Amino acid sequence: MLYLFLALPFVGAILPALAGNNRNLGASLAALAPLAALTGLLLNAGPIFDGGALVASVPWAPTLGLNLTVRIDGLAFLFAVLVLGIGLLIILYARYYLSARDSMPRFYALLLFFMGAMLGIVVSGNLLMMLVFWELTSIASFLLIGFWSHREDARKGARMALAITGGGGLCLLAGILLLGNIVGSYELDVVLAAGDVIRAHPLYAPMLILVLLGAFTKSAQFPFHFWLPHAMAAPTPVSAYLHSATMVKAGVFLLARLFPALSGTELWTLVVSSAGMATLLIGAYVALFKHDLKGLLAYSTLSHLGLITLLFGFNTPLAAVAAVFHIINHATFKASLFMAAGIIDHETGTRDMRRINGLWKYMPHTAVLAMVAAAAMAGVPLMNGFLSKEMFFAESLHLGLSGIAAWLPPLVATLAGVFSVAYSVRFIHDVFFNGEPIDLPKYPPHEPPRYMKIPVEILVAVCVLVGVAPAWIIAPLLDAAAGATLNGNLPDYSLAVWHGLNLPLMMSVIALVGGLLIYAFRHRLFSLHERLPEVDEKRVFEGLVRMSQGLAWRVTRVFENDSLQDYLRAMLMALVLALFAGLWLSPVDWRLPQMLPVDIPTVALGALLVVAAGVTALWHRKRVFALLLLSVVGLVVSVTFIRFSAPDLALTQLVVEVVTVLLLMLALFFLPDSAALESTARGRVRDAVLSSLVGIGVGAMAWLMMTTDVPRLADWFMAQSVPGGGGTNVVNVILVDFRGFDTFGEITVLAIAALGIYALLRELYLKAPELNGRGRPWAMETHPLILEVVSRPLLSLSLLVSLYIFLRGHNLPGGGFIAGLVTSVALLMQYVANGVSWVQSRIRSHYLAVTGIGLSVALVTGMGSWFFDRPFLTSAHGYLTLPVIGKMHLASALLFDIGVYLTVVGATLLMLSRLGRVSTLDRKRGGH
Amino acid sequence: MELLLSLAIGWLVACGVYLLLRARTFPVVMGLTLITYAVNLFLFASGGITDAGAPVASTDGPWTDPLPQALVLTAIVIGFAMTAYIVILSLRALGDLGDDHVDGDRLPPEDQP
Amino acid sequence: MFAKLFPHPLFSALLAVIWLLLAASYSAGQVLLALLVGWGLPFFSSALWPRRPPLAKPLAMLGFIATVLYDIVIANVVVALLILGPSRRLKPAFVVYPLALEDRLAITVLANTISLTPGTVSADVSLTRHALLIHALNVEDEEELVRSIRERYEKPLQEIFG
Amino acid sequence: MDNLIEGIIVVAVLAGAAFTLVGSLGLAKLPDFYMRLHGPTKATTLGVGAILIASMLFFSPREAGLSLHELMVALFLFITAPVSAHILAKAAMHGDVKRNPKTRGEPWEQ
Amino acid sequence: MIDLSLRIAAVVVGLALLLNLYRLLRGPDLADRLLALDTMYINSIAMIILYGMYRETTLYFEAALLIALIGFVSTVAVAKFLLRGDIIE
Amino acid sequence: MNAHLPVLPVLVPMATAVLLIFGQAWSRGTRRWLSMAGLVVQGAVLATLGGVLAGQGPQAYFLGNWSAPFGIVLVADHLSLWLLWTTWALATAALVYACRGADGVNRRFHVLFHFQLMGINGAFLTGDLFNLFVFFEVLLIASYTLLNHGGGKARTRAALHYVTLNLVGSSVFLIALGMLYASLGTLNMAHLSERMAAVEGTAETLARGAGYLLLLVFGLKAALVPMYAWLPRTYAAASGPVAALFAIMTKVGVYAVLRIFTLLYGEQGRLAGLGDEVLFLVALLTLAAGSLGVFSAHNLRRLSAWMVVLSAGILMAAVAMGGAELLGAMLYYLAHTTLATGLLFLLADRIRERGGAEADDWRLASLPSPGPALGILFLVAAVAAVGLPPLSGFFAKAQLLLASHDHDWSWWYWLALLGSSLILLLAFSRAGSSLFWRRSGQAMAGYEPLAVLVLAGLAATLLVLALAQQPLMELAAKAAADLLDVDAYRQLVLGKEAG
Ligand code: NA
Ligand code: NA
Repeated sequence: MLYLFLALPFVGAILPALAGNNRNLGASLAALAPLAALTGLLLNAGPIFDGGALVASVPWAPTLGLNLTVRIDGLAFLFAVLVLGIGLLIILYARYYLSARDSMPRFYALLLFFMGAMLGIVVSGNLLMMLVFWELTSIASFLLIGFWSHREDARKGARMALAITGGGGLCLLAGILLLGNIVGSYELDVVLAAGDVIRAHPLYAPMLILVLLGAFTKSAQFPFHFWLPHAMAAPTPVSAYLHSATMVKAGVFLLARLFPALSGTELWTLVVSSAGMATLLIGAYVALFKHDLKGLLAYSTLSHLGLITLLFGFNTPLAAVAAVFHIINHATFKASLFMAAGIIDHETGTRDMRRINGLWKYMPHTAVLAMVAAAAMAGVPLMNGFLSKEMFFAESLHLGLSGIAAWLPPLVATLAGVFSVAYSVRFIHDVFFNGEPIDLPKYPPHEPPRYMKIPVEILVAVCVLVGVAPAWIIAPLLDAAAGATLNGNLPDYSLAVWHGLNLPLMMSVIALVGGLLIYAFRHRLFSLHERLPEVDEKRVFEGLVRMSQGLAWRVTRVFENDSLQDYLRAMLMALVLALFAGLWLSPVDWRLPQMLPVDIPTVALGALLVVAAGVTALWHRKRVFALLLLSVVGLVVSVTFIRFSAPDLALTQLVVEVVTVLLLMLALFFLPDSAALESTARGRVRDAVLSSLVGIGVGAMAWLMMTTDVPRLADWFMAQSVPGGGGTNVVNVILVDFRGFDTFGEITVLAIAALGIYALLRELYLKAPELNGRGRPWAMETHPLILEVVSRPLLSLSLLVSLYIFLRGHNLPGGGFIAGLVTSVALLMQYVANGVSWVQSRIRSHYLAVTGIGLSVALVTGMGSWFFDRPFLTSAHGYLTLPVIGKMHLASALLFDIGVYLTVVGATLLMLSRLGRVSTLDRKRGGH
Repeated sequence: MELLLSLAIGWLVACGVYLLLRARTFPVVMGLTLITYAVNLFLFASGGITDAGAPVASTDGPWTDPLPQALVLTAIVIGFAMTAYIVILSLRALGDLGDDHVDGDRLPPEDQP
Repeated sequence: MFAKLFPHPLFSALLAVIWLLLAASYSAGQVLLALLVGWGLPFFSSALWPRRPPLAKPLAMLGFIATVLYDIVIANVVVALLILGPSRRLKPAFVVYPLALEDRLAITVLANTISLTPGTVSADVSLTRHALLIHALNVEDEEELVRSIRERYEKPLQEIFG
Repeated sequence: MDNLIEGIIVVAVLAGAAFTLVGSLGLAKLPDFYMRLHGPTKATTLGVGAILIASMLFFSPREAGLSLHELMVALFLFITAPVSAHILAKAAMHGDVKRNPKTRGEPWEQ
Repeated sequence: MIDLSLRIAAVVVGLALLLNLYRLLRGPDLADRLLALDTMYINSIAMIILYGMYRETTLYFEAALLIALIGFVSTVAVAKFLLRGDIIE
Repeated sequence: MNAHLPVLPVLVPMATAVLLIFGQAWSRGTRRWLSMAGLVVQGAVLATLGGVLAGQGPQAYFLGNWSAPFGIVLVADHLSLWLLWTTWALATAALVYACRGADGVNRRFHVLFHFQLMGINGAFLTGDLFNLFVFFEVLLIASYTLLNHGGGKARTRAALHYVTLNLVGSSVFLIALGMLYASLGTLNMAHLSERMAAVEGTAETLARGAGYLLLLVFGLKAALVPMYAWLPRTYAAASGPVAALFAIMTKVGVYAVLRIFTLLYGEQGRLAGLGDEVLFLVALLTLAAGSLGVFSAHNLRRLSAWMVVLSAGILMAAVAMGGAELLGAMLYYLAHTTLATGLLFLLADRIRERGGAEADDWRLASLPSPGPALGILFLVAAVAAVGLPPLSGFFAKAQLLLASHDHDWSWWYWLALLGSSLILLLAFSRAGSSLFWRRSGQAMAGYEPLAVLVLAGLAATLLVLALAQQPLMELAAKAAADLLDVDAYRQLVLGKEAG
């Protein structure tokens, strides 16, 4: 039931969309949900007025401590009534306020969404849940403030409001998590009962500050107040709703809600009351000087929020009661004032009080309403504002402070009262009297539609009724709310209109008289005020944001500069650090251990390698030459593998190297075959140093690797190769059996690379150079005779070698991969000797399909073992006796190796033949 | 011999890295190739080097650790696929971008937000 | 039919022998495999070797090979001496050799033979295939060089390739 | 018998190595490309051939049966070396490499 | 005896390889360098055969075989590049 | 088939890809259905695997029937499952989105897409370090190719950078592997873990160095400082569905650090806790860099790409701090941020599809507005990304804050998390108000319900993440527990005789 209550506004948000263009229907549909919710709430209010609460709870994320707890006590009830009640009035008001161009369904949907979120805050019985709704109000208010999104001030105002309240929300999140952690629960009941534990906790101070930051930003307390005036870019119903009864009240609601848990320390008093005091004064002062109607109201809102905050800061039960009371009163008179301002704006087309004068003549009804509400705001007796303000004055006197500190609160309170009276008077006098209107966009103004005034009338009636007969009208509600705020420790207080001639009354009188005087001398004050340097917080804020954006952009550009060389350098520097940190931080035994003896031929090989690699690096700009040197390095590496008993590696390295060189040659046809010197000498030295460091690091690690000896898996592989894998070439058995899954991935890589290259070369049109690097034309003969002729028998010979290497692979160096590459090289030779078109026209095989078949063979072979209930890639091998041939050894790994073979052939040829065609196409076109 | 091989590996890496830091695609590819060679040797050396025979179970006597060899084989193949890819990619870059410079800085800088 | 199944019968035989050499085993299984290889490779790659070379006297090939091997060994010593001696005394020359052979394979064999035998490298075949360009390391008399090649190599090749 | 074969092996190995060196020496010292071309294509090929013969003799008694697979390498070399030389010469002529001034005759335009 | 001759031969072939390197670096033309590389391939075949005999194993033989094959292929490819720029056309 | 469940997440995409290779000639529709079917089967596999894991605990799968540490073993535990599901959800959205037409640019899109999944899934499952390298390569080469999907200058340039850096990264990976093998003599992760506990002497030096190098390699994948700068342009250049799928790629790096550093450099031995401080510092710097990037972005692609960097920082810092609770929270965040950034990339792509190549640049106020449907979707994505309720981002952030609060470094982490959230808030509110409000003219042409549906589906997933956070958090907690129970892992992989 309680969840339905909470869900109603959200569900109701969809309803207005059903109304289409029918505005009355739309508004009625919008009103349905809040009306139902309000009715339901009032019907079930009994226990609440008895000091109890309506509670329901289901777990949502217990791990997080997040339960969906709805808990409606007096305070929640009070706010819920405000939210729903004023919300209903706003819906009615907005029906007439919005013009035909504004999307009504969108407006009502957002408004109801906001209403639901606000309702969620006040009825949450779990702090995390409350936080959820808290942030939802930020989002909703962003969307509402930016409702007139075509207006720049609306967009910027919305963003600023979101930035401040969102930022505050983050602090609140942190604060509440800390709070929950201190208490061990986020359930409100538990938290409220744990005040002593909380205040004694070492994390109390940071937690409190974080929570207060959340509350202050939301309630626009100094120094986070500046977003509120700019939020006035919203349509007036939004301002009337958000900035009287709801959004900004969320902050003070939080102060009230957590009052029993958090208050009662000097830190609380200091922070809360100074923020409140500052806001109270600044708001009241600035409000007087605003020429914009809504601006005046916005700053007065600030001031009243400051007042409420200050009251909570007084840290006494009575002050808290006063605060709750003022929350109610402010909601009523401020909502009505905003609506009145909206009516005036609506009817005159402007909100500038320098142009709006003497409206009394044109719209007396509205004027009366506004006057009553303004009187309430000014704290005139018999109005509700008077009562709470009197309580405020009284409390400011009874703080038990001494010395100057004792004087400060009453002084500030009175001063603020003075200004409050002054701007209230200005709101009335400047608008409804003060001569004739000047140059109004809409002239003559007249009374708004009847129904547009009804919400104002209701609210004004409340102001007066409360002001005249507080004990009857408001006492039960206030009792319930204040009682809940104080967690049941409600002090005695009296809600009388007349308390006798006492100091607070004196202060009220001073405020009234002082306010009138100030207003009387307003012109002198205005000119004085205009001479003060004006601080435009909005501009400061936006400038700050823009500046930090520019800074962020510049910093980002420094590192993310699209320079591969810089990216590489950064990475290599990290590499150097990693290598040397490894050497530095652990013990290193640099003693020369027993090593293999060195022989002259190996040294010669080493010399070859060193010189070839070094010269490659030095003369890389002569590219063909560098490529030849690279071949030398490859050759030496292969021979090195042989030198250290790794024939399979040598074979693989050799074939891979030649295919790589072919590839690079193909590429060099298009790439410039020499390049200009680009780097500076300093750059080259820097790179050389970096390279050397990397080289030293890696070399040192290599040295350590070769001089350390740990037990390795080698013995097992050697022992298992024949019995387990059915082959004597252990390397190959590892590849196709023990670690066949690696090979499986490896051929996949090859296949993908081929596919990728195939894709890269599609629609790649490169201009074939017509002259060689030295500016000479190319040779005329495309396919020299002798090469062509020799290539024919060579093909079969090479294929024979390939087959031979394939078949022996399981027992002796070789295997599918090398065989596949040899086959590819043999076929490539045909391309080189005879040309692409000649070969392509004779070989029908589709390399992509060959690749696919290869992968499939490997895959299917691997899955074959499933039929024997063995894991993927389990091999089987055995002996088959055939007539004539005799005993034959068969291993399923051979089948897998065939898959490898086919993949390699398909992939390699796919890459190279495709590339070969790129140039040939261009030459054909160019008619070489 | 271990020292010799370490020096060779370190030198290959150094040369490769130097090439890697050049501004054009071709030396970068060559640098990567040199690094790949060095890494293959490095990985191979992780099993220690011996004068012992090849890891073939039919022959008697000592043998070298076969596992690093199998790993290097896989690494060589993968390295080959990657090298092939980047070679073609540099061609594609040449075709698309009009030159073989590796940096993008010379494109008009994006203006500030 | 036969020609289709065995596009290059002699070559097939050669392949079979090579297979056996490589396998270094002469068991029944290997022989069968060798025959299979000898037949299969030329058969399956026949698309890439479409024309069967016109071999008139295949057996004469053996004699030719013997000659060439002998020349290689003997004359290599000569080249070795030339290399070791002072380079100043060498008299290099480009010599044009007018071809009598017409078959592509025959020309290729001749050119390769010339390259293998000492002192000469066949540097080019004219586009019309009427002449070979030969570079000689040390030649006194070009006519004599042409004549000796004609006698020693081209004539036997003409016989072999009909 | 064994001694004889051993002797032949030793001679073949040394001679092969010597020819190899001579070929490379020719490559290093001869004055122009075309002349250098002669060294490797012949001397070196023969040198490797001799070493292969040594290998055949060496392994035949050690392995089961004749070790003749070295012939395969030789065959490859003898087929390919002249082709390499030929196409290298063509490349050189195309590149207009410097010739020894004493050279008679002209290379062909490529 | 054989052992000694093999060691000597290996040193000699090593020297030959260094001579090849000299020519490779010296040039002056790309054709010279390519020729040097080609010779290097052949010399390394010799080296591998010698090493196999020294170790008394035929396991390295296929490497020699492959060098013969690919040495040729890469020499031809580079030469073709010098001639035509495009090795597969 | 249940016995082979752990290998199926690798084989199913691979089989799909191979089938699609042969299907080059089939109609586009057929290929799409096949591709989708592959994902559906994969989903079924994951569901079954989840059931098995819930019932029987983590599963080891010994490929080739070779016992660890000799053969390769796959280990499917809740951590793997968590990441597999995240990948699957993201991939499904990306694929369905791509099937609206982007897949037509290149016939091999679906092939590569499934190969990409194969690589990612393999990386999440393998229990062998070298095999991890292999799967890294599979996923990398597939990503290189997918990155180029569609072609164009920006993609080519980005690919060149991305590929080069990753090739260097792969080399470093291999070096690290060599050092580990040399120092510990094995490659099986469980076995490595066991031996690492007793490492000393020179082997310790090598193992330490290897640890740092692995950190570097995985840091590159995860785009950590100083190797993050490649990411924004790369991701921004990729086509929409590809960029969306790439949102999981950095998480592979995160996963790798998580798994390897827990197993190898976790609790025991002289190298316990290796790199934690460095990782934390680097993660915070990454977070800062990501925040700056997000703040300075001027189009949705770059904003989303920087989001990826930022979230990598958040994740890695959590990894560095460790602890079961925090890791559980971090996994929840991982799933959330992956899907949220995926949604953002798709949104950016959708806007560009409709409004042209620069349509997501909010400086261009004169362009038409992307319209209300995309506006609402953007709002949802932004709310999730910034970490506002009621979507998953808020709860993820709350979880992270809560779970990290009693760590020594928690103040830094809180500051970083909250600070970055504020920056995200500023950035996203500006982005949204400029893209959807400032451009108030007519809406872009080409409204397409299907696209909205796909995006809405992904957005709904974010809501589901939030609503079902309790069961999800429990699963994430199980994942973290499986990860941290190193003894159980060893026991599972190495069997009883291990010790
Ligand atoms: Na006025
Ligand atoms: Na071509």
